[in-house]
Amino acid sequence: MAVGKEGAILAIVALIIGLAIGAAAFKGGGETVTETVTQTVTQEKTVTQTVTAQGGSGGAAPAQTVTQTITQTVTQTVAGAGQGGGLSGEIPIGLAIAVSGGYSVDGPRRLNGAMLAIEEFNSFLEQVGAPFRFKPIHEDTGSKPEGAVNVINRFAGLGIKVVVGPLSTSETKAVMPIANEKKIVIISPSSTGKAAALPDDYVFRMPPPDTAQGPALAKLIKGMGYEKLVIIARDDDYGRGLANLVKENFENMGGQVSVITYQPNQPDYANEVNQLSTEVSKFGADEKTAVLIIAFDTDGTNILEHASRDPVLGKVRWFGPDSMKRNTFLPPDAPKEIADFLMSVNFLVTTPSIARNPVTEHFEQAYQQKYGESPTPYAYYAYDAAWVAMLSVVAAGKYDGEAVKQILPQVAFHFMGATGHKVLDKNGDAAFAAYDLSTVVEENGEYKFKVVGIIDSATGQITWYE
Amino acid sequence: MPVLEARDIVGGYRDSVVIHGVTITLGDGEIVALVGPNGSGKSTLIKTIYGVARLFSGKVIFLGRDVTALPPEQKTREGMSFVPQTDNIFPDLTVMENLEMGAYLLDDPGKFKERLELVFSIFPDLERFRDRLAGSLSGGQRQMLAMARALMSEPKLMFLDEPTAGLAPKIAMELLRVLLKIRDEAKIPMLLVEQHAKRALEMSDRAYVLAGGRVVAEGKGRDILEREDLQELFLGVKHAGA
Amino acid sequence: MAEVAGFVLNVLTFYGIYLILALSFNIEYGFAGLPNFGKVLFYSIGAYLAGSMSAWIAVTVAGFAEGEPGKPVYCAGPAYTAMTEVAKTSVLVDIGVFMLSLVVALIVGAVVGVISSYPTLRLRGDFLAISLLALGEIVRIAAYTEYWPVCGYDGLSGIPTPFAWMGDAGKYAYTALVWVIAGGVYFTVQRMTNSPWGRALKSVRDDELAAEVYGKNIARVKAQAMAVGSALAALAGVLYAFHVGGVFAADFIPLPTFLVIAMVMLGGPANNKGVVLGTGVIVLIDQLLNASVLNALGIPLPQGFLNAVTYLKYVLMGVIIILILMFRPQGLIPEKPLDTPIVRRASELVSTHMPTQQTQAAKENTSDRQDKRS
Amino acid sequence: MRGRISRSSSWESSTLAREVSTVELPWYIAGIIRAILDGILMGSLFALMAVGLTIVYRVTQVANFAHAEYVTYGAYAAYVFAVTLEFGMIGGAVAALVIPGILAVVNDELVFKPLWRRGSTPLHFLVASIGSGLILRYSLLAFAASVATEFLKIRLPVFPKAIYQIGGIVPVTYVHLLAPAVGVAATVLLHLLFTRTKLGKAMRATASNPTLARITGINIFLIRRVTWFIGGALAGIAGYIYAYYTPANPETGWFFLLWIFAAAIMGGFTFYGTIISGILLGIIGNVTMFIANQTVGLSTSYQPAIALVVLVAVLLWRPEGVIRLQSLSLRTRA
Repeated sequence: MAVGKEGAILAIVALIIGLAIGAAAFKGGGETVTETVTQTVTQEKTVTQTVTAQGGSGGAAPAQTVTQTITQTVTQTVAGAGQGGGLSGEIPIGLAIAVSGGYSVDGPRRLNGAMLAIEEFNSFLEQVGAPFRFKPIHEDTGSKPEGAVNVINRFAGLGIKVVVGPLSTSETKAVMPIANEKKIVIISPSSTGKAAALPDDYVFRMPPPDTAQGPALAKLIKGMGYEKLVIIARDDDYGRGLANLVKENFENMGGQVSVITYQPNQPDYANEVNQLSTEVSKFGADEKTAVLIIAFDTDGTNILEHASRDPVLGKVRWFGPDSMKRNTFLPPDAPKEIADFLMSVNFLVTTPSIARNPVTEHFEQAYQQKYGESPTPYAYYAYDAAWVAMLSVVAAGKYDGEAVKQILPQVAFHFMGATGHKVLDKNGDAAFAAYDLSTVVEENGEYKFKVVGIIDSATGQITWYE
Repeated sequence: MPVLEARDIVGGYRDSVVIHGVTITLGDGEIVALVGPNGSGKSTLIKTIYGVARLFSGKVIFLGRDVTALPPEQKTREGMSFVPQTDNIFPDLTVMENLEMGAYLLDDPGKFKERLELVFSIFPDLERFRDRLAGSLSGGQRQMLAMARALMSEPKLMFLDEPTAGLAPKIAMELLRVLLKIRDEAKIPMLLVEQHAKRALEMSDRAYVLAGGRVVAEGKGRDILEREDLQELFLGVKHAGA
Repeated sequence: MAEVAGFVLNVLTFYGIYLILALSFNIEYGFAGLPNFGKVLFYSIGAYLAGSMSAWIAVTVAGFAEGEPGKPVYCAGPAYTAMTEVAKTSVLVDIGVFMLSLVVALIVGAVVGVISSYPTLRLRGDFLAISLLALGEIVRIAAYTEYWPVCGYDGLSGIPTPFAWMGDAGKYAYTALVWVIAGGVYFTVQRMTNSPWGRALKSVRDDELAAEVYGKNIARVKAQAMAVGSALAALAGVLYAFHVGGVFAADFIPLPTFLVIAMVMLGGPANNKGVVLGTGVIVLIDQLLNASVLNALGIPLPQGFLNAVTYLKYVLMGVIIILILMFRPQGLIPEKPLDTPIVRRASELVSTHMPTQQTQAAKENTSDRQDKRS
Repeated sequence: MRGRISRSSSWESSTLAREVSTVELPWYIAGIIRAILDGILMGSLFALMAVGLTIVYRVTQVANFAHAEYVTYGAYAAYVFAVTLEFGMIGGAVAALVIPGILAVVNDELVFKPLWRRGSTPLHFLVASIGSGLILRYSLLAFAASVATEFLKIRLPVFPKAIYQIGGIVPVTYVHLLAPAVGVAATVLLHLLFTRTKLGKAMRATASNPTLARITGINIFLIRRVTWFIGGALAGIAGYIYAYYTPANPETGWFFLLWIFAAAIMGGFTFYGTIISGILLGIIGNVTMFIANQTVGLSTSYQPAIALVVLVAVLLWRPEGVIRLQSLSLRTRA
């Protein structure tokens, strides 16, 4: 309710002005400017509608900041590029994004998001006749920390200074020292874990950290009347970190928690599900017990699959964090039975709430047009991460890790992306506090996640949309 | 026409030559013995002829056909049969199955029955043990089974590599008597490598004496037995220089 | 803007590390005929030791104490900041930790090598290879599951190089150091294998029975070979940990062992020069065939190929292994036959005295079924 | 649009649309039953996979590290035929038998037979099989990564729902029945082959004494081909069943490799020994894991280590195997 219709329109206007100035400053000539402006204006209607429909679901920063910021960003950007900086030729942007392993389904979609951003930026650069282009250099990390470290080491050897990725917290934490040591700016589009939250380093993260999500989940589950909670989580920095946060908060509120951690990258989780079922039985499979699953693609599908045929696990309600809102658990990627199971246990996931804005609309359209499907939640963040990366390089005026690191928080502060406004906290993480609550619904035989509510992580206040 | 003619055989293993140009022949219905001290190359010679060991040069003619280049399984197809010194049965198969494998190349079931009857008549013990695992047989029984197996394929020539090695003298003698029986009843000529020279020479029609991979003497078994210059060899007191 | 220099530096460092590893495998497999397919176990021991020790010492010196409950304190994210601080400010601690890791890894590697030589007495050939490979996997699974020593799945990251205090020049210094050590190892191994001890290894490999007859204590020779090989592998593991800046249990799946096998097979078992060549080829393939490297070096390749290139790399390794076995099992640079008076005499003795019934039979079996060396 | 949501419209409510019935079995009994059931399933698959390894090893002396890849290729062959080409699940089963079978034969013809001809040692076979395994596994991964990304993870269509619930708690799916059924069928068929047919006896003869088999005139090249085909086909059908149970990926087989070896080694590379060892390993692995987890809190990720410990222990203390059933051929090597 914070941002009304007025605010939204204001934001759009600000964006248009910003883009226009930016385009002009890139010496693109009159044609380009007109084109950009027209495009954005067309989007205006749609956007306004959406925002209204959602009733301004909250979480967005005050509109006024937005107005200022975008203008500023572009001005800065322009200043950097205008000086000519040291930028010319091909500027590599490393993409340490996993497309196999735990992210084998969602990873490629996030990669697409980042690629789309680079493509857009390059066509923009071309229009304005800039003497440089960004060159995406991708390598698969295999969703594993050791893979990410190898990739970053190779990137370092190749002189890459700005990297979008890696995705998971384990990977991000693992590359953090190397990034600091070798002065490589890391912008993770999806790491949220507590373990990678450190002040004054080269690692930036687009989504809000789990230090907000953990309490939010605990408050959500407790607030809905559950007394006992069984958590099954990946035994990595993300899963265990979030599980511990939830456990701590849930127990502080007087609840009872049992945590099962499992090694990621196992072929089968029959044993773990057996353990889960056992823990639930011990608590009593009733309306006072809930399950929280913290998993990725491959492991998550496998666990849900085993769980879907387990009568005990079907008797309790299931919750999940941001990592569980993935199309990979829904048809056609997964069997219908898994989606049915998720529906039958009223599966509820939290995802950082996105303040919808014109960029969101633009991204969704462009993504749909290019890849023939709608983007998954973290593809938005990948898109934003790539934009912030490139804007920062341009703003710094030189391809230098230290300079980019210095200016990045500024650029981010003045940036409005597909996921909304990026204000980074002292750890270089997006500061944010509201989480959308989504559940699985079936519409005309098509399964999808639908946002049904929102929770404020600070107050624990839940708002249902229906 | 001799049944087997092996000319100027040079053979051995991998890169080492053990047999340095040996010629032997074998006539119809003959038992020919190869004798000589340890390491003289007796076993290697028949293995080379059969194609189990490496043939460097020479020629093998069997019933008028040049079979030099044929691999062992082809030689078996041609009508030769080989009883190795060790590992000469299929220990994990029953006695009956061993015999079936011996007759692997016989397609006619009638013929199989015929051979089986012949074999059981020569080795009556085997019929009693037909369902036992070959691996559980005693040493002598194993040798009998090995010979029986070789007989099953209707061979026109049999190679026997030290069939009596490691057997008690009594059993060894009995086995050798069976050989004579095979020759007489089944009319199969045999090339026999025998450690115990005296026994071999006594029972064979002809013999070759090998030392250091060469033939040092040949002739009728009894004649050789009486040659004094060869006594030393058979007693194994001293190795012939090689 | 791609820097070829950085890439070359990376290749050189890995070359040095893998060379030590390959030489150690050569001692065991090439010279002593012990197929230590658990190579990665000893390699990982070095890495675990170096990682956990240096992290623990640095964290202790820095006075950092706020870890995650149930995990070693150095596993916590902020720990590495403390470590880096110490490394950058205290030269003594930085280099001291590295030296200490080297020494401890050598000792522990040798001890574990001796213990692991037990299977070599009971088994040979393919079964020995499988059992050692399985041992390596057991240790890997344990290290992967437990937080000690290297923080489980997440791994231990942020080990400062011994030249962290030198700033940017540190990476050059480290590569140089790796090569000084690799060079030292090469010459030592060369001398050892050309000594009577080397001949003892070969005699055990070629004919255990004969070696025993001639007074060699088979168990001891094997244990020595495993001890030297394992100590060197642990040394390589230490260098690896400091180069990568982290230790991850998941890195020690059997794949690195397979690479080492390919290196030795390709170069020539029991020939150290061959191993140098083989290692170079395999490391170059391994480092060059990566999507990012090919892309950054500006080699025009279709996106599909770039996506698949990491995997095609291993396909290529497989092809190399098979082709070399088929067409040149002695390797690119074959083993040189020993030709010293002692050896000649020994082989004469063996050939004149040994052709008894037994060896003859053994020899025939050899040619029929399997080589003694297996 | 609203219809579906209204069914469970109250997101804030803590009760589920599902009926809540009382739990009838104590948790530990349920846990053990579940562990045994899954153990039988996986054990049957291990047995199917390991039997192929055993007979190939017995006949050709190849300790085949590429054997696990036939499992993967079985799953993928079935997927291509049953799902992509729409030949149905029977078509998929046939493909899962034939394609890995042919693959194994080709593998032998191209790699192991030439090596055998030039007198390579079993260790060289092993190294070559590692090479073959790398080629098979990573070419599939390369294909999946570049050409057909849907190949990164595949599953066969009929989802294994619970068809029966033991005590209302422990789910039994059709795969839990299918796997042992196929295992038993394969065992019976192989038993008949080995004891009733000349070909099967010749295979046993070759396994028992290859040199003599050759001298006897057995066509060992035919025997080799048949052996490899059977080995590949059995692994393939195991992969096929596995892909019903849970999604397969290009590395599925590799995960099972050491389990397969453990089963074969525990069975002393004997036919029945391997089958029984495979099933036992599956059950023991799961049950031990459950008990150790519940009593001393041992992490479930140690499960693969159970197989490895068994493998190493058997090799060191009883290299000839623990469960050896000598009466039916395929005895351990001398």
